[in-house]
Amino acid sequence: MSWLLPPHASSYAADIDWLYYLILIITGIAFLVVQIGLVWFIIKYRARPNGKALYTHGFAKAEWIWTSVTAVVVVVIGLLSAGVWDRIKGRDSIPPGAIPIGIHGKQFEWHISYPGADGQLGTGDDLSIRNQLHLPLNKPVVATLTSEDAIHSFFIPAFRIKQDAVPGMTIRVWFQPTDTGTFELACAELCGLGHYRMRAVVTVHAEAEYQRWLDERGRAAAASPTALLQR
Amino acid sequence: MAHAHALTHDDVMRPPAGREPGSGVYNEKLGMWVFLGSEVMFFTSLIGAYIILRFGHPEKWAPPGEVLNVPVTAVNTFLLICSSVTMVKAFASAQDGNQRALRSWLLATVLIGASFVGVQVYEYAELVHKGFVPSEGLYGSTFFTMTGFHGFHVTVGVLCMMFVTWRAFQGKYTATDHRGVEVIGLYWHFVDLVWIILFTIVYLI
Amino acid sequence: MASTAAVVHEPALEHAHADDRPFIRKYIFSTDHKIIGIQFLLMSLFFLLIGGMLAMVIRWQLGFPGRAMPGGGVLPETMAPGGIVLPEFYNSLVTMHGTFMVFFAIMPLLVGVFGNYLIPLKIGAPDMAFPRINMASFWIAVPAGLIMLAGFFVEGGHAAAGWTGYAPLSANPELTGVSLGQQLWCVSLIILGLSSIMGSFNYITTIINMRAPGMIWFRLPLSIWALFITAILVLLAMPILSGALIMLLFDQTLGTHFFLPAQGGQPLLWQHLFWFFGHPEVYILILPAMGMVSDIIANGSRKPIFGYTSMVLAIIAIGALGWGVWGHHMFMSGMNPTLGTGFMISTLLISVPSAIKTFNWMGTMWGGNIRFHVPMLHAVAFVSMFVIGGLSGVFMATTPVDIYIHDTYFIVAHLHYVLFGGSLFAIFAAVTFWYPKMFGRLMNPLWGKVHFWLTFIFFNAVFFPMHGLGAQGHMRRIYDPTEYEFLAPLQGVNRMITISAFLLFTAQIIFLVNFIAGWFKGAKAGPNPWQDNGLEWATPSPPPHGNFPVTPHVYRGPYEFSSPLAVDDDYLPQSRKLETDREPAVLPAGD
Amino acid sequence: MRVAFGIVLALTAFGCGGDNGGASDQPAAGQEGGGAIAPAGGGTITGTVSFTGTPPANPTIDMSEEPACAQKHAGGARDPQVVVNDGKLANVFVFVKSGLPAGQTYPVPSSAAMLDQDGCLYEPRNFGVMVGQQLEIKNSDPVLHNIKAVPTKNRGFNISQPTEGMTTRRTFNTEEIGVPLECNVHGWMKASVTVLNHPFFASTGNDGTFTIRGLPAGTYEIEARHEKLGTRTQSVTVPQDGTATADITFGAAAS
Repeated sequence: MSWLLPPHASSYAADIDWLYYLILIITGIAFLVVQIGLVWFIIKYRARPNGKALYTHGFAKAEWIWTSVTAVVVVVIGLLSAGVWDRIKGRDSIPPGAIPIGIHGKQFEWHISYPGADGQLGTGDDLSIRNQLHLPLNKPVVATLTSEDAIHSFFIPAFRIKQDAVPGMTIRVWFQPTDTGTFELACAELCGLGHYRMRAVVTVHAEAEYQRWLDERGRAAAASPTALLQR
Repeated sequence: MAHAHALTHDDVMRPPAGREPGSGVYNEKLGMWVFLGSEVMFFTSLIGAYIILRFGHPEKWAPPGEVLNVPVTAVNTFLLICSSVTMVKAFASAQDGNQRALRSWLLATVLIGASFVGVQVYEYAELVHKGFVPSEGLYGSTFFTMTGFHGFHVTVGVLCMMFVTWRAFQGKYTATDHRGVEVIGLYWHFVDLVWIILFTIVYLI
Repeated sequence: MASTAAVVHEPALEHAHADDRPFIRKYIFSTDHKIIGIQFLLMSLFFLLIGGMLAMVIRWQLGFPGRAMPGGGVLPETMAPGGIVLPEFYNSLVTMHGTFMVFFAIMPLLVGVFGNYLIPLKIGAPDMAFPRINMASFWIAVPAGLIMLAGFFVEGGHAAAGWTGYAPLSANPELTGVSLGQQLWCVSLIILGLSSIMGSFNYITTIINMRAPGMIWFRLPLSIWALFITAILVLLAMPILSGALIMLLFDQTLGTHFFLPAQGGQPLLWQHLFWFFGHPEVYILILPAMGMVSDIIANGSRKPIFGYTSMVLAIIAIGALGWGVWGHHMFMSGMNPTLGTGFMISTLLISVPSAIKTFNWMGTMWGGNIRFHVPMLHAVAFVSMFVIGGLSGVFMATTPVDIYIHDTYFIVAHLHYVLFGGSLFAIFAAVTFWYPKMFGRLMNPLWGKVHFWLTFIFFNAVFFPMHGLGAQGHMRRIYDPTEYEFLAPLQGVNRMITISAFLLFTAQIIFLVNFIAGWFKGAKAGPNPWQDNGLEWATPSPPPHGNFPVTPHVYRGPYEFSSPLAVDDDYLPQSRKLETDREPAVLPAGD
Repeated sequence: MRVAFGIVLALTAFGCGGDNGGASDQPAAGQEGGGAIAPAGGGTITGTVSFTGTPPANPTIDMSEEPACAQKHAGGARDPQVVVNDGKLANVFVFVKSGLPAGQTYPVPSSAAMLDQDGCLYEPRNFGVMVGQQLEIKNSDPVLHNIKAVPTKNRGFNISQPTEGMTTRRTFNTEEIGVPLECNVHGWMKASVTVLNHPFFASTGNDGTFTIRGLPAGTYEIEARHEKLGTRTQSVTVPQDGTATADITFGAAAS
């Protein structure tokens, strides 16, 4: 068990991990200061026969110091975070030309739509697949999150991305895979009795391979419709 | 006398207590003010939800007067305001120690409050008859919830007021101690105020 | 109001101690704040036990997913056929564990028990401002608890949408298969809200209006300050929840559309309302703990509290800032990301008063003459554990990091460090500290220490590794983590946590036995076993009906330990008059 | 509407008085009454459901994320929505819609109707139970299934079976035609159960035949329901203790 984060595989994951470790170091220091202080005081100031406690109501200077140090530290953390947050989730953060992917959460499946030849979603030639998210390497992807019933949460731990899919809302979120291989997509918001089974596999291909896969699946779907599409 | 009501066992058990100067008002009045703070938050949650929902989907609301009967409700609003006036009169009579006036004004307040509830029940029956029910979209949902809980508050107020009136008829309120009248009055004015807000945002806008 | 002569109370002198009320008025439908406090104590310890038992079932399933639970065969088929916990029952378990612990255990333990028991005693009042309303607030809470329990036995099972009841899962029975259970959940919490509101305006009025002569605001013990601010938070936050619950209940029963998106309702509206209540609620669950721990640390260290004024200001600041941070629960909800940044900053700022309090507790111990009685052990553990909970809060307050750890076991670890490591350790401290005042006897100190150390060790064994689980991305509320490849390697940790949790639960039996045994067999306590300064220690244990034979006058603050003015002792009670003390100005009795 | 085609009144003179023997020569593939015990004696309706034209291709199911189920379908899984063998249509639910004597009640069978979940498909897909009769739902897959019933007149349920071999029983309290059953973990899994307060119903098996037994003499309207192809009704007159034949035909175009 470790406090270290697992390997990451998306463009901005390193920024999140950097902030995480920064906070881990800062809070780690505070943790040690307090815990060591407590243990030290417990040993040093334990009751002794005829012991007498120091009669004081406090020192304003000490209080000012720890108040202002804490305030400065948290404000710095806040300022550092605000920029990263804005780059990941800000309203204008989605890179131009990102590949659109539709993610529709439904108890207890992810219906993932890929654009057809025109590169647009919702134009009738979309390809919809259950629980399989395929992505090209090093290309920004913008996922359009929707939900059929309850709130679901789109979570790919390796990409450090999470976003709720709320019924009645359309929420867009972007990410850019930086490693090929397979990863897992989980639902992170309690959505009913099958919540724990709401898992999909994420496969990141090299770009040419991704295109090949997409064409192949598109042909197969045209030849024989899948049961899932008739929802 | 200080405590006009009979000394209960609990009062007897209290030692003679001096005390630190507090708010400067007696417990019941302070308690009612504090409780009204809670009530403000309750109506805030309902009204806040209404505002958010309405801004989200303004098209789900019919224009004022199309579904709801504004004239009847306007008369009802006037009734409720009148009851606040009679309440003020009742309190003033209590301060003067005018028992007859106190009883009459209290009785008037009870009757006007009850008729407000009556008109609201009539209004609901009419609306339901027209097919406007709580499940009728966001409009029905918010309308019945907000006005319903206000009506519930008025009903509780009328019941408490009947109790106060009954005590007034027993001569329990004096010129020096008429806390019950003042405390129920605070509640009553609050409920009246909430209605003016509700009438404006639910019926007129 | 115009007032009233002191004469009224004259008959009281003769009767001051003649408590001839019948049993039922004395112990069942009592208006005495002390009895009501003890009633709340018994009720909430019962629900604490229930909540703990639910947690054990949760842990069994997580440690040994899909395996029949030993003894689980007694559960009906709709919950655990053959002892195998069903996913829908698991969801009910996590929902009800949270609900019972937050609303029926921790909150009544802190606010119901110690608010009732301590406020009049510590401010020198004979009782609450409204004793009958106080009684009603307990007897309203009881049916709320029974209704909540009843949900387990209705068709469709109990509420299963999480203790936060996120709509539309909670609003549309079709999505969970739970209809009546979810409705009972709403009704119970609405009733409980009424009980809490009745309690809180009582506390507020009492603290403002009924302090003994000389008990000026800045002589109030920090526990009372904390309970005062908490009461204000309860008063203003609970009605928001009631309003939201009413709308949720109507969505289920009357077919309204507040939170159902099909007709334009907004699922996020529920979250906003819930957390607008919920974040003040978080402080409701920790402020009284902080206050009581302050009292106990000063007592144990035999020193005045370090920085009394800044402690008070920190409590007020936490109470005030607590209204502006609710959005930090919703960073991933689809709320406008710009709002997210605002909520992040306000959330980070709230760590400042928390840090002030922590350093002040350490400052209090610094240079002390520390006595390690059982309450002090728990209080120091509170500081140590609360710090971990507070520091882990910085991670999720930071929006980018929260993207990753939101809704993972990191959150579970954090909230348990605050609510168990924080609130519950404080409750153990407070119960052992005021137990002699409540029952006139002491709990066994040896078994108290055994319980403390076992709890401390196993608590950390259970919850510290959860940070690591969260760091690996382990989602919360997951019925079977082994379904995920990236979580399967963590199963060993999950199992270790489960075994530790069973041991943690077992250790609580010691507390329970000690609690009950102390009632009959504990050593006689005497009025002031801890040599404390508070007014409650200046009256017999347990105090008589009416609390004080003679209304105490207050001459100083509550933390004058080791004062040079105290010649013989190392403490100086608030009500002991020294020759140099002036009499406080006394307002006549009555109104 | 013309009911002319295919109504054959086969009058059995006598000899079938002790009609119980008939149960054994029922086609093995056809299901009768979902375990309902028809009253002894009485008349019988039997028939074959045919399909004319070219049956539509059944959609494929992508079970690649559910390997435990996928391996039960060699050559790829398909959703057997329209199953036709030699022109005979399976998974048709046939029941007596009207014509029964009013006020008559029928004993509820003590045996349960079965619903299996095997290879992430329901079996049977279209069946009936009596009001109050137990419906036993079984999970034959080592994966989670949930069974959600969304009736309009009965009380719905939504239960789960996380482990293989788990069984759960449920009942329905009032008559309802075509209560949809679905699994939300596997969005393609759909079935339909019809709740009746009499035992006169049957589902066709792979040979397209059905048999409804124990009917008193009289003229009945029977309805045949198929999940994709809609419904057909026809009138049948059953002689005293005799057998009537009712053959039903669905076409390629759904009604």
